[in-house]
Amino acid sequence: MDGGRERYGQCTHLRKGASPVKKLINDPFAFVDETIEGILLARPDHLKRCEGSGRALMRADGPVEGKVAVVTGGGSGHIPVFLGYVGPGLLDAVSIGNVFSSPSPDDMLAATTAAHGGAGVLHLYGNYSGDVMNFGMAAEMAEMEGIEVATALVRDDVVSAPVEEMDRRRAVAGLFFAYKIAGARAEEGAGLAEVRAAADLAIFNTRSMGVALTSCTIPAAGEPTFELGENEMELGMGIHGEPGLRRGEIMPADDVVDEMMARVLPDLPFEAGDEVAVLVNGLGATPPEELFVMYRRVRAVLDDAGIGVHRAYIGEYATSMEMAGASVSLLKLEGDLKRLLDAPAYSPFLPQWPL
Amino acid sequence: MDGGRERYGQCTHLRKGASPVKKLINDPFAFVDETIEGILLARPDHLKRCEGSGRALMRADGPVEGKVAVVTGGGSGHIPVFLGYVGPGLLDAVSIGNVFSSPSPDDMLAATTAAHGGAGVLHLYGNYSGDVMNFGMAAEMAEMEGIEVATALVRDDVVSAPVEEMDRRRAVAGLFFAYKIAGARAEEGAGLAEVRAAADLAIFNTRSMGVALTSCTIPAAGEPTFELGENEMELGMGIHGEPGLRRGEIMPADDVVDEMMARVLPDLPFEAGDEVAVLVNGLGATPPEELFVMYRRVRAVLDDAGIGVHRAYIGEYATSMEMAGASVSLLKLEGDLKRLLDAPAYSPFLPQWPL
Amino acid sequence: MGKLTAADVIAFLRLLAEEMPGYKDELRDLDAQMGDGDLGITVSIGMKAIGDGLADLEGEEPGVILARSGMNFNRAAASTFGAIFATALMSAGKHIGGRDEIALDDLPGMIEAAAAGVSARGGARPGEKTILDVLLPMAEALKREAEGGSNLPDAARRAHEACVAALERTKEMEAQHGRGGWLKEKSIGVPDPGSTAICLMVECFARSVAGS
Amino acid sequence: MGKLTAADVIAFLRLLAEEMPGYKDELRDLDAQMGDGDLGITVSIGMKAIGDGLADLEGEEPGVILARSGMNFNRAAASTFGAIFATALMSAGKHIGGRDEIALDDLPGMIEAAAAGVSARGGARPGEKTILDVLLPMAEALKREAEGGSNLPDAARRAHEACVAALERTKEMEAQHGRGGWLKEKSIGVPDPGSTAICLMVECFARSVAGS
Ligand SMILES: Nc1ncnc2c1ncn2[C@@H]1O[C@H](COP(=O)(O)OP(=O)(O)O)[C@@H](O)[C@H]1O
Ligand SMILES: Nc1ncnc2c1ncn2[C@@H]1O[C@H](COP(=O)(O)OP(=O)(O)O)[C@@H](O)[C@H]1O
Ligand SMILES: [Mg+2]
Ligand SMILES: [Mg+2]
Ligand SMILES: [Mg+2]
Ligand SMILES: [Mg+2]
Repeated sequence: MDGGRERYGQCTHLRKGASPVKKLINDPFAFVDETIEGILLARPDHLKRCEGSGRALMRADGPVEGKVAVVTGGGSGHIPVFLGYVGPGLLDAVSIGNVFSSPSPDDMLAATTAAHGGAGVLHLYGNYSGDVMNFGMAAEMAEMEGIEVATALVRDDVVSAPVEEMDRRRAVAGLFFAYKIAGARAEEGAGLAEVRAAADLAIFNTRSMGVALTSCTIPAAGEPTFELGENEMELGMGIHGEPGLRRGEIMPADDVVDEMMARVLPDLPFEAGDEVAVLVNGLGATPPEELFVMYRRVRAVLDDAGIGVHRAYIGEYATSMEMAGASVSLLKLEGDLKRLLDAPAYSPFLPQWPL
Repeated sequence: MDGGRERYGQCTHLRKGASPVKKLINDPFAFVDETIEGILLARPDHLKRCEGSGRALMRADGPVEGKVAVVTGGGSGHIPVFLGYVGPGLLDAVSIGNVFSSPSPDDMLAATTAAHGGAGVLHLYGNYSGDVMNFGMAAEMAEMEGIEVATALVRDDVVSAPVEEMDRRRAVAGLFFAYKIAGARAEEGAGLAEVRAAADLAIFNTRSMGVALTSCTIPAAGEPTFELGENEMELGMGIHGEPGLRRGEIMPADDVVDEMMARVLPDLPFEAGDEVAVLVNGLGATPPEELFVMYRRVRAVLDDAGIGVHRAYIGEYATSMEMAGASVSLLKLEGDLKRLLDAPAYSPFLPQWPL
Repeated sequence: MGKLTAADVIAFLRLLAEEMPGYKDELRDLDAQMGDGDLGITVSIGMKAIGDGLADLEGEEPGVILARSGMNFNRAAASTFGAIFATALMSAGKHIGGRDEIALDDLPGMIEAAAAGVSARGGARPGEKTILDVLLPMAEALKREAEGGSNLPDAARRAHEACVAALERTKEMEAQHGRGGWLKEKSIGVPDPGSTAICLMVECFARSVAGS
Repeated sequence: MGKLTAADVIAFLRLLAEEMPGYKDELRDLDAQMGDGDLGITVSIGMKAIGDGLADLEGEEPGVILARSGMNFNRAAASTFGAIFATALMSAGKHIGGRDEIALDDLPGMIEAAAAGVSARGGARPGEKTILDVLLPMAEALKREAEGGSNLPDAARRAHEACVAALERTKEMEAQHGRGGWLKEKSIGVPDPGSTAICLMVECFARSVAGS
């Protein structure tokens, strides 16, 4: 319980010019491990460490014999992405990188082998090259150990590449829909190929777009990743501060939603008669009230387009540290997707309602 | 779908000197009503309007015949406080004021009469004089209409007055514990006096303290309520920006928690052998990761003190718009409190885990 | 104007609805020093609501106009001040009952009734930095004027002067109620925001009856 | 120093561990212009991990030292660059197999093997603003030196010069991979951050063999 003052030397650097970033942390380099420690203390009935890694967590009741395991991973700083989606009806294990950085192949391998219940493992994660390459190494190693691995990459951010180049798109909050669907299909007892197919169907039917009002700061970097002017916002920004569509003066919420919907709807396209699930996601510093103000407008646009809403998820589902802003994701409920979305799922981070 | 630009004229004032406040809103004076509209669109199976008021909501399946109704109310800007706690096993109805302002007695009366299931109504809310006076008027009117009303005031913030003057203390995130306990007792079929007694027992056994790193801004006021220096924090600040214990340079998370616990523990006092529920609450802009870092330290302090933890709630349970900061609340699980805390409760805002 | 008719009361309330929103920023800044800064919005929204409600009150007696206006204020801008101010207007209205006109002789009793109502609602006593600390000195001043045989315009001016002097004295007081109550000794030096609002209203009252 | 022994390889890696963290801010700022700004931390943490891992590698062959150091880097600082850099070191190490010494003649083949491994791992081709765009020109330069009968210190200096020139040319390229890939034409004008890191390492290499 000592050493606080000394460690704190490092926090005072968390500023750049007139943009101080104040954080309730200790040593920025211990940030991820202290977060994991806190989570394991808070949720011992729900999560446990994977053998052989300090940076991999799994369902406390896992591995589940005979079930396909769904395993994810990625950088820290996005809670509830990723570890908040580990649980019954959701993911089996997760590997955890530094803030906004890929986990190591060792940690991915630890998550994969620990969660493996004998029926194969789906690696389901966002399309970021660091994750792709490191999961690629982990999959090779797992296969050498005799574990069958399939992969599905979430690519929901419509502004990150044109639809013809969907392979280059990155993942944002749409990760949640892919997790929910793949987790439900695995829980039903489907085989690896079927679980992958369900994940791919969810991925193909999910489209998202975000808006950022302020930057976020990686604790160990000590400075905001980018700067937005006093009165600026950036439409289409990614969840690590990746460049978006355009910067401009901040607009009323309704206009922001209109511009997002004008990009998201034609991209799939979502059409009259479709039924969708909606996710209005807060990036971290945006009050819940504002997300409901936005949802109001999303509904008005969908009503106008003749598109029905089966479920609405509104809250923080994929954050970017203390970034202010929000994203809107739509999932078109094709085929089995409605049944799988409605299936029970349990995590202390996920209020699935009605249950 | 027009008028955005025009309404927006009012958002551009949301700044003060070098502290711009960027919000995803439309007309700041329509903010509360648009939030309610969004919530009703998102949760039609869960919430509905109370007859005769645009600012009162209730359980969609209410009034529940023969059950004591638990009714709350208060200013907007704190979601999930207050309307996020309406639901089975929780509250029956809520009246909604402007941001950080009391609802009107008319709205409180509408919530009271609509939720009344014939077994009386408990008015359960935070000890703020505006709410107290207006609920007082509403209770007088309800009693004139033949509804039996009892009142319990949440007063958990230890720095707002010395323990000898507990009647002067204000409410912060400890509201959640009072709602959970009173809601569970009412759901069990207890009478009005018993429900009030359960609420009072929860209130008496709850102690909280907060820390703010940045201000919040009331949309209609257009400027931050207070200013904190670049490197400052305020220990003990209330959830509307009420003055706290002291301002000082920002400290490492562990030191902040230590100072909070040093004030909270002796206040009841919480002692070796006690069992508690812990709530680490984010005020709005603080990333979930930081709350877990804090919880880690809370547990270390409680372990040292020989105090056991029955449940931990970690997340945003009572926000202050986009304020950065957090609070820690402890509930000592005396008497029936453990059973009542563990009872099922359902709201899209409350992941009660395990269910 | 020897006595105030319903039309005079409406004219006074209309003047409040027009003038008081202009003090929004001043009252916000004052209240922000004492807690949460909502008083500017409260007074501005509440007074507009009083103005909007006046059309429905044509033909009513002065007491009803005052009481209903208090309720209109608090419905639109519920808050500590809203409840207190509504209680004050309702108590004053109740004091004169169904009478058609208000005489200077009625005013001290009305203000005393308002103060008693406020005290019953919020539990405050004199010296605790609330609107009681301007209401009571104002009632005193009006009583002296009425007993001395003054006229309404002069009495209103004196009432305002008493109010301003009393407001100055609230600076030295330590707040005990509302959000200011958590500040305790730190509240010393700042005039009570609610009393400031009352003072500004009394100034409007003096202007409103000055022409008579 | 006609050939590099295991001790020379360790000395070179130790120099990287000491020097490269000093470029943390420079690499961060460069990478922030191209996406997320993590490269400074990645290189700094990864290089420290290489340094910490060297003690365990005493007695191993040069190829094993390189491969294991790549894995140590990426274990501590996994990322796009971590995976790419680990792949490069593993491929280069595999190329020389269990041999005890590395001759100048081996170097072009090792760098080509590294480039081939990187290309297989990440799917990049020359001209797409990745480390391939410095690795391949560097392999060319080393080949020329080896064929021309140069010595190690001179060859290393030439390799570094080729690297710097190639880095300059990455400015004109449009990024296709990693986070920079989302910037497309906006990435033009900035030198590739990963290639900048490689250049700095090659400078260390040149310094490390200069004394010989
Ligand atoms: N108990 C009370 N009795 C009389 N007046 C009060 C009382 N509490 C507060 N006031 C008045 O209300 C003013 C503050 O009103 P307001 O800003 O609405 O309340 P809050 O302090 O709850 O934010 C104070 O300046 C004071 O004049
Ligand atoms: N597919 C690839 N092949 C080779 N090098 C790559 C590739 N993708 C990225 N790089 C290199 O990695 C650098 C960026 O590394 P890093 O910051 O870790 O990745 P990210 O762009 O994911 O944040 C780039 O500057 C580039 O030199
Ligand atoms: Mg948040
Ligand atoms: Mg938030
Ligand atoms: Mg106030
Ligand atoms: Mg990068």
